[in-house]
Amino acid sequence: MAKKTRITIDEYYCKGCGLCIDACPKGSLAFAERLNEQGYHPVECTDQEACTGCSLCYVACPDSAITIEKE
Amino acid sequence: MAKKTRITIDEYYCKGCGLCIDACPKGSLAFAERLNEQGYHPVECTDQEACTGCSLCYVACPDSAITIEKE
Amino acid sequence: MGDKILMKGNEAVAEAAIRAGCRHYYAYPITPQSELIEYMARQMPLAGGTFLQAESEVAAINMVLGAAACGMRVMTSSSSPGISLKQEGISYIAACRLPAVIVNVQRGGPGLGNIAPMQADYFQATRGGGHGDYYTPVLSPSSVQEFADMAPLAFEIAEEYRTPVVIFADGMLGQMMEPVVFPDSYAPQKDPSAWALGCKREGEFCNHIINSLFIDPAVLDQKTRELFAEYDRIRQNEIRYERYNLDEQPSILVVSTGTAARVVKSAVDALAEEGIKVGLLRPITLWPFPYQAVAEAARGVKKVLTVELNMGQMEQDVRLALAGSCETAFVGKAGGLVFTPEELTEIIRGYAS
Amino acid sequence: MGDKILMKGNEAVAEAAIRAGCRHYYAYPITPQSELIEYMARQMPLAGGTFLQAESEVAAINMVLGAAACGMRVMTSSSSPGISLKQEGISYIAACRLPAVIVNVQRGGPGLGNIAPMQADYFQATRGGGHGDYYTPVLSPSSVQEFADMAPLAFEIAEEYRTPVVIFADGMLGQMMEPVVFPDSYAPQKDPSAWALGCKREGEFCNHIINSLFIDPAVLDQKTRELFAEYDRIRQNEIRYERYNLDEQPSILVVSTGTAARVVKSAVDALAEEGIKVGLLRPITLWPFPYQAVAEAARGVKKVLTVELNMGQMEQDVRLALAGSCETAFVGKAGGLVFTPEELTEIIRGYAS
Amino acid sequence: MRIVAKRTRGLTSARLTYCPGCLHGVAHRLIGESMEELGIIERAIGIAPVGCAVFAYNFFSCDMIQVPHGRAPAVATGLRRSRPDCVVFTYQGDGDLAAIGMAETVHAANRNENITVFFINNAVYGMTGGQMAPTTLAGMKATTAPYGRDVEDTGGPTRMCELLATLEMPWFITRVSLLSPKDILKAKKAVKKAFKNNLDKKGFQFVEMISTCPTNWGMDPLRAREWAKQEMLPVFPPGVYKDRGAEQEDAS
Amino acid sequence: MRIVAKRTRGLTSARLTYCPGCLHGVAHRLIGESMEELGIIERAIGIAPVGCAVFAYNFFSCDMIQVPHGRAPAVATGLRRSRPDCVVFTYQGDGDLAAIGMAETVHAANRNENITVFFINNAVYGMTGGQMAPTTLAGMKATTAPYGRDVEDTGGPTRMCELLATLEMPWFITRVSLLSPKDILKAKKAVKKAFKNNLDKKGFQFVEMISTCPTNWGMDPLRAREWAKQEMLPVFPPGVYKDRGAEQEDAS
Amino acid sequence: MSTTRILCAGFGGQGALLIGKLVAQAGMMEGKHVTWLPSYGPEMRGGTANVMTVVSDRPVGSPIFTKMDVLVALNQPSQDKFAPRVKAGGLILSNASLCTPPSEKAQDVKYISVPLTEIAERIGNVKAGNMVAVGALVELTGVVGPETVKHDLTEMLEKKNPKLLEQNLAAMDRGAEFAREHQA
Amino acid sequence: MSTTRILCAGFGGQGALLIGKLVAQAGMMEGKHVTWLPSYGPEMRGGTANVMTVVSDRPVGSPIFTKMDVLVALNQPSQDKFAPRVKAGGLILSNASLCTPPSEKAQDVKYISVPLTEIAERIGNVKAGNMVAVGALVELTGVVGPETVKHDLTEMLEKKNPKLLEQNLAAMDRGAEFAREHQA
Ligand SMILES: Cc1ncc(C[n+]2csc(CCOP(=O)(O)OP(=O)(O)O)c2C)c(N)n1
Ligand SMILES: Cc1ncc(C[n+]2csc(CCOP(=O)(O)OP(=O)(O)O)c2C)c(N)n1
Ligand code: SF4
Ligand code: SF4
Ligand code: SF4
Ligand code: SF4
Ligand code: SF4
Ligand code: SF4
Ligand SMILES: [Mg+2]
Ligand SMILES: [Mg+2]
Repeated sequence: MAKKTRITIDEYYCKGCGLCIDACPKGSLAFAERLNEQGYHPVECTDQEACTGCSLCYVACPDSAITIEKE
Repeated sequence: MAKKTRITIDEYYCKGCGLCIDACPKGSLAFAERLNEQGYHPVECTDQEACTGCSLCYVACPDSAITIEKE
Repeated sequence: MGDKILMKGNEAVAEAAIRAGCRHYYAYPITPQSELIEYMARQMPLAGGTFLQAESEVAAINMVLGAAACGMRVMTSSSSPGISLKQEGISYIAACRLPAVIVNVQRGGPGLGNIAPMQADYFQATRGGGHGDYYTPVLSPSSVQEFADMAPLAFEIAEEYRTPVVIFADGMLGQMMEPVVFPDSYAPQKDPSAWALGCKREGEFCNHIINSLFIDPAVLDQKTRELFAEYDRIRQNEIRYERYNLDEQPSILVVSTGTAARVVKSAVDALAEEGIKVGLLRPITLWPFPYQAVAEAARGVKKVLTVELNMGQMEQDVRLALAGSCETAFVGKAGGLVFTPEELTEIIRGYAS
Repeated sequence: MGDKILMKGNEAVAEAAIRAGCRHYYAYPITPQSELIEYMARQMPLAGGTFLQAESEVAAINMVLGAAACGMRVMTSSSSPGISLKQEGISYIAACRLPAVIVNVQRGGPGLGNIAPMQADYFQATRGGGHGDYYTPVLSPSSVQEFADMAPLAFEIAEEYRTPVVIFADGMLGQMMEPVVFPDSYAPQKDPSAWALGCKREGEFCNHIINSLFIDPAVLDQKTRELFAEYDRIRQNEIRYERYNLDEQPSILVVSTGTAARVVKSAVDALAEEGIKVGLLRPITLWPFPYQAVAEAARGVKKVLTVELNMGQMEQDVRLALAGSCETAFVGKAGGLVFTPEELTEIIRGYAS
Repeated sequence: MRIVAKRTRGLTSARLTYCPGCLHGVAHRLIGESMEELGIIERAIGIAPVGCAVFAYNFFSCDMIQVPHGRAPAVATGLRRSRPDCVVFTYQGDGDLAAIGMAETVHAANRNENITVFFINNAVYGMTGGQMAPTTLAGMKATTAPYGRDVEDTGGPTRMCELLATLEMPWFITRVSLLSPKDILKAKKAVKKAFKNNLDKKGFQFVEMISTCPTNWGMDPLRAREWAKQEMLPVFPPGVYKDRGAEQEDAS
Repeated sequence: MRIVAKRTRGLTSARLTYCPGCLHGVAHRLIGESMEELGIIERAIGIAPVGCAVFAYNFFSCDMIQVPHGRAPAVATGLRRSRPDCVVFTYQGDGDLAAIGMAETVHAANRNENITVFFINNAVYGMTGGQMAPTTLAGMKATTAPYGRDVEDTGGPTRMCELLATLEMPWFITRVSLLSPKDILKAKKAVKKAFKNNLDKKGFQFVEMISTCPTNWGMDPLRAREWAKQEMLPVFPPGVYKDRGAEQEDAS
Repeated sequence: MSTTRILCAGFGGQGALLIGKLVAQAGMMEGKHVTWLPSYGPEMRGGTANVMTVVSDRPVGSPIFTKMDVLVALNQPSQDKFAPRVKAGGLILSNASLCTPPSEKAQDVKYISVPLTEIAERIGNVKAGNMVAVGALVELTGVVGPETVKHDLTEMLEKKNPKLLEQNLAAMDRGAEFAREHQA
Repeated sequence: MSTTRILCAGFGGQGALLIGKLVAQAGMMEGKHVTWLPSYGPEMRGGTANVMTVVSDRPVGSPIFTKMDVLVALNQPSQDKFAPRVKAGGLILSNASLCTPPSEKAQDVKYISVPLTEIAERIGNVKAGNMVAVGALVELTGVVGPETVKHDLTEMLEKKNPKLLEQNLAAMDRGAEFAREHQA
């Protein structure tokens, strides 16, 4: 059974640059439809299950918007 | 018979630094006893005969005080 | 006269300079002046002139020194902190008696401040912010058209008196668009060959020397007095100002320049509609300052208000002009705040009643 | 009190600064200030302080900014062209509300000028030669003793009001020797730990930030008004001047400062012997200027003469002080020429008769 | 659940003012993380330049000072000589460090001042709207090089690591890339090493970071990264240009 | 009798203001001679720095301008772009060029400005009375380094040729010595070549000349020269550091 | 004395500045006095851009104003920030695609919500939303004639990009139509 | 009111500045007001150096003066330049080794020519010529007491260089003797 991980993207910080989406080897991330208060489409995790907690999204994110937790 | 040369030191420019004396392979140059109007002992040619016109004194002189003529 | 063109002040003054024959421009980017350097970057090469982005404001003003020494029509521009860095160079250019034009698109200060429009470099501009005894003519535009027109004017004054000239603009004048018309022709450059570098002819006895070092105080004193004789000539010929609503005796005289004066005009108009007579004297040359014009305009008024976008600088010149002959007050905003016409109307109304 | 020591002004002010606790000094050589930097080079290491010859005046003033931001007693010195280069930095230090001491051993200007004593940086010093709304207190010594005494005074003022302070000397004061006595003790430094950098403690919530950028004009306006409130306090507490021969009603009032004022004193004495009563008001703080003291001293006199070693700068402050209440005249020399007592005696006699 | 990655305490909670995808943010994070990991947040003093990073005083949680354009190394000199117990760093753009600040940079390096310089090279003046920088590539367009940079007229891209490495004194000079997660992980090591060297009072540390400016390059963040990989890295090759620590080890 | 050597027409008849035995005078003569020989006195514009050579505007017989301390390369940029038909040269001391003028020097070199820079390295601030220069040697005393230059604190002697040679664009960078008649004859060739290259519009020419300052070193002129040979030449080795002309020849 | 003060605001990239410029340009062509003043500087980074435009019968004093006759709000933050500053009798033209109508409406202020993005999409150029706004603005205020704006647009784009010109002109027309039909 | 203005001038290296300094120092020790102001700067390069010293009963106004009571001229150019500026009743003390007496002597000015170099050579230190001048100067003017100068010299040199001290004191004495014997 896969280790459980949780990834959270803080919409307050996210600017929808997409660098995390590019970084994710699992394709777990995608833009949300809505705009956040800054006028950007924030990123959401569309597949928490697939996420391995590898942290590459965190590494890529210029706005330190991502938190990754593991069990 | 040696070729004739004439070396002139313009006392107006000479600051008695002695670099020409050092440069002269023939030992033809020496300080004068007197002071010039700037307060320096100007250099004189003490041995025009020995001078070969090699121009090393001219090359060494920082104050462009030396003229060398040849026949 | 050409067509009206809607242009930013920063671009209009650059275009006007090129049309007036400026072919050398050196500057360093800074907000809110950057459209000026960018316009020059695009257009100067097309005009066959030299555009160079210098490595700093210090380098830029010294490149100007070089081009001016060759008798070129040369300009630089910057904004407040960058102008501070140019002070040593400006002092040299003034001392060397060279014509050059320096545009200051002022921002908020002191320090890094901000990029909002301000008039807080008044003292620096009018009292020779660099070291030593010198002044520079200072032209203060109040619209994009006037900003543009001051480029040729600045070159003419610079060349006539062999002095650097400062155009004293601000972020608002630089950034805003207004209609501009460019004249069809410009005064030709004064021939600099009697003193400029690079003009020595084969066999000519005398080389040209540009220098500001005069080790003997008596000589430097003499040179300074010659410089100040030119300043007297400038005072005689070049003082410029606008009188607005001054034909009938006003109860209040406002003295204000540049961007601030625009807002004052709106207030003056509004008060006129209320039947309150307020006149405006707008200095266009800040140095030489129109002392006499201010004193004359102040005759019979209740109070003279100086309105500035700073904490009070030109108001000293106003007091010097009046020499106690009239009560004065200062109305200012700092930090890059600009008065609204409504605010100013209310303030002036307060003094009028 | 220690013994009398015969010292150059440049060295005396350096020694006094060290005694007063200055432990950081950054500067760049320039005549006629170099003995100051050289003295610091020798003595500062012995006092356990930091001496560093910066790569330029621009670098030096920014090193001062760094040390001041850490709450150190820090000084720099230069002469006119070098002071021009420091203007951006001084504007920042003022805007950041940091204490620092800047010594200007003035020389002849504008441009490279010469190295003779002059007072032509008066406008620059008193009108915040850099960009934006700010002033710096300016202390003007007239003897080597006073020059030395101004080092501790400058630090005290700098720290009390968190502002850069300028000591406005000149080549003569820097180069001449006079007897100096140093006091036995000096006022301790004001604790800077509430704002200085490097004072953050483990777990402390707030970091210290030194900054002059206030992008919102309303905030910069507010900051500027806070700064000017301090200036009001300085005006209230720190105005200094000397009254000489003013107890009996003089017929002529001379206003003069620094080196020029020394010569004036000789002339005043000489004229007193002839029975001509001339008084001297010597501003010691040039900013804030003793407007009121000048106005009071001018009561009942025939004429107010301003004597300066320049083409007329402080004379504007004198006219501002008098606001037309008295006739004025300006007597100056440019280029680094210094009046002889005889000359000046004759000139003043001319006005008295 | 245990947190394995989250916003570092070395940064404040303020939202960064950089454009979306601008790698200034990555550089910030690396610095913040390194300060946190080395436990120096309380004894670090950072310098915000003039440039897009001008607001950095709001972003790093250590003590901060904002200084005149280009003069950060001079201010850092004053800071570190005042507080030798603190770790002083500057954060500078290419305009700031290599144009107006060239003299201050070279001389602080030559004095081996005990400071860390983070140099964000994005080949452009970001803040002021895309003017040419000393590091702008040959032929690259900028608002003040509208016809592309002509190196015959305005010079070639300034390579600061190469230039500074000719000096004898500076301790550690390196160039890293921020253009991929892998590069970023490497960059992190350099940042941390630079701080560590300052803690050990080794002297001048210079970490150039190849970054992007999506806004002024007119590219989206991903394309900007790709472009930089292709165009900038060959001109500005990552690597260690000087490491007196390693030299000493080699010698021993 | 025919004259084989006499004061060059490239110099005016004014007495030089340098101290006895100061090699500034030799540098002047080489420049004056080269201008005369190349026939460019009428089209040369020289720049006098701030330094002992500040009065150089009285000494060279071409057009001259005296400029702010350290800014000669910037002024030269303005001059040469205004008068591309002229040959523009600067004459600068080590304080002028390598301390306050570092940024202007590096950037003019990087732009390959078509100017010749004569750099007189005497390891000291001569004019102002013997303060430390960027080129002051390790341990050497100066009025602002009274206990000898501590390179750990104030940095090592700046080697400008080495530093500038890292740049791609500058054309010709060389260091020569003025310390013996033989060296002077070599130096002359470099001076002339540099001028020649400018005539050919090749770009930036940099001729560093190792000189002396008998006065501030406290030595007589001969001892100063010997000292410089022993102490300065090893730190500042003469040689050609960059010669794009030769590179091109090599390549062809 | 007829003076119209117009503030256009939106996210960077939505083209707020161009709306103001087209109005100012047209005003100038019609012989009016005009000023156009953008917000500028680092606030731009990721934030909102706005521009103040004044069109008047007489010389314009201050180009800066705090209260305006017309607000064109291309996004919610702009509407939130500036709506309270619209004068009585004034107009708010908002981007229906990104703004919800204010909960408290000012008494004397007209509010019209135009689906800029949708209309632009229908025309085939999603970026022409600002041109839709220009059409509506000109229609509702009459501050300048639509033909003048179109003339200017034609001069600007005719040669460079005829396709874009066509789209822009259509966008203006659709905006005007919408405004006519939905006048508050 | 007693004020003495002394100008000492010579080639750089002849020690003119030190003459002034010793007088000023002694004046200070005797409770007088003193100033000492050297010429400085690039004129020094190879040129002449001079120093203006004032010793007075009351605070000194200007330390600069154009006319002087005493001129110490260590070389010909200095004598040529400054001799015309010596006041009536004043004194010129010149270096016989390097100066020829002026052809036109001012009426009321004492002129004494001291063979400084020769005397110094005889003492065994050719560089002590300036000390010979100090001795003569103090003897002829009484501006300060010779003992005060000697006291200062002793403090300065006693530890650092006793041999030099001895020579300097001897030089002063010989200078004073010569002056006494050759008073004009
Ligand atoms: C003295 C001075 N000159 C110019 C400026 C304007 N200015 C602000 S930032 C900047 C350049 C920024 O470019 P860079 O250093 O590369 O930083 P980036 O924004 O690209 O990160 C300039 C020229 C200024 N504030 N002060
Ligand atoms: C802005 C400025 N700073 C400082 C000075 C003072 N200054 C004059 S010459 C000089 C240094 C000269 O040294 P260098 O360049 O090595 O020339 P050298 O005299 O040795 O030939 C300095 C610092 C000045 N005139 N202007
Ligand atoms: S932690 Fe790794 S797998 Fe999970 S979302 Fe981030 S990049 Fe994708
Ligand atoms: S990298 Fe960060 S800012 Fe960019 S889209 Fe992902 S979470 Fe948002
Ligand atoms: S020319 Fe040669 S031989 Fe003659 S004096 Fe000069 S150095 Fe001596
Ligand atoms: S080298 Fe020249 S200046 Fe020196 S002593 Fe000889 S002639 Fe005189
Ligand atoms: S302008 Fe460029 S460097 Fe600046 S924040 Fe935006 S993307 Fe980053
Ligand atoms: S001080 Fe030194 S460099 Fe200057 S002229 Fe004298 S010897 Fe030459
Ligand atoms: Mg950049
Ligand atoms: Mg030197």
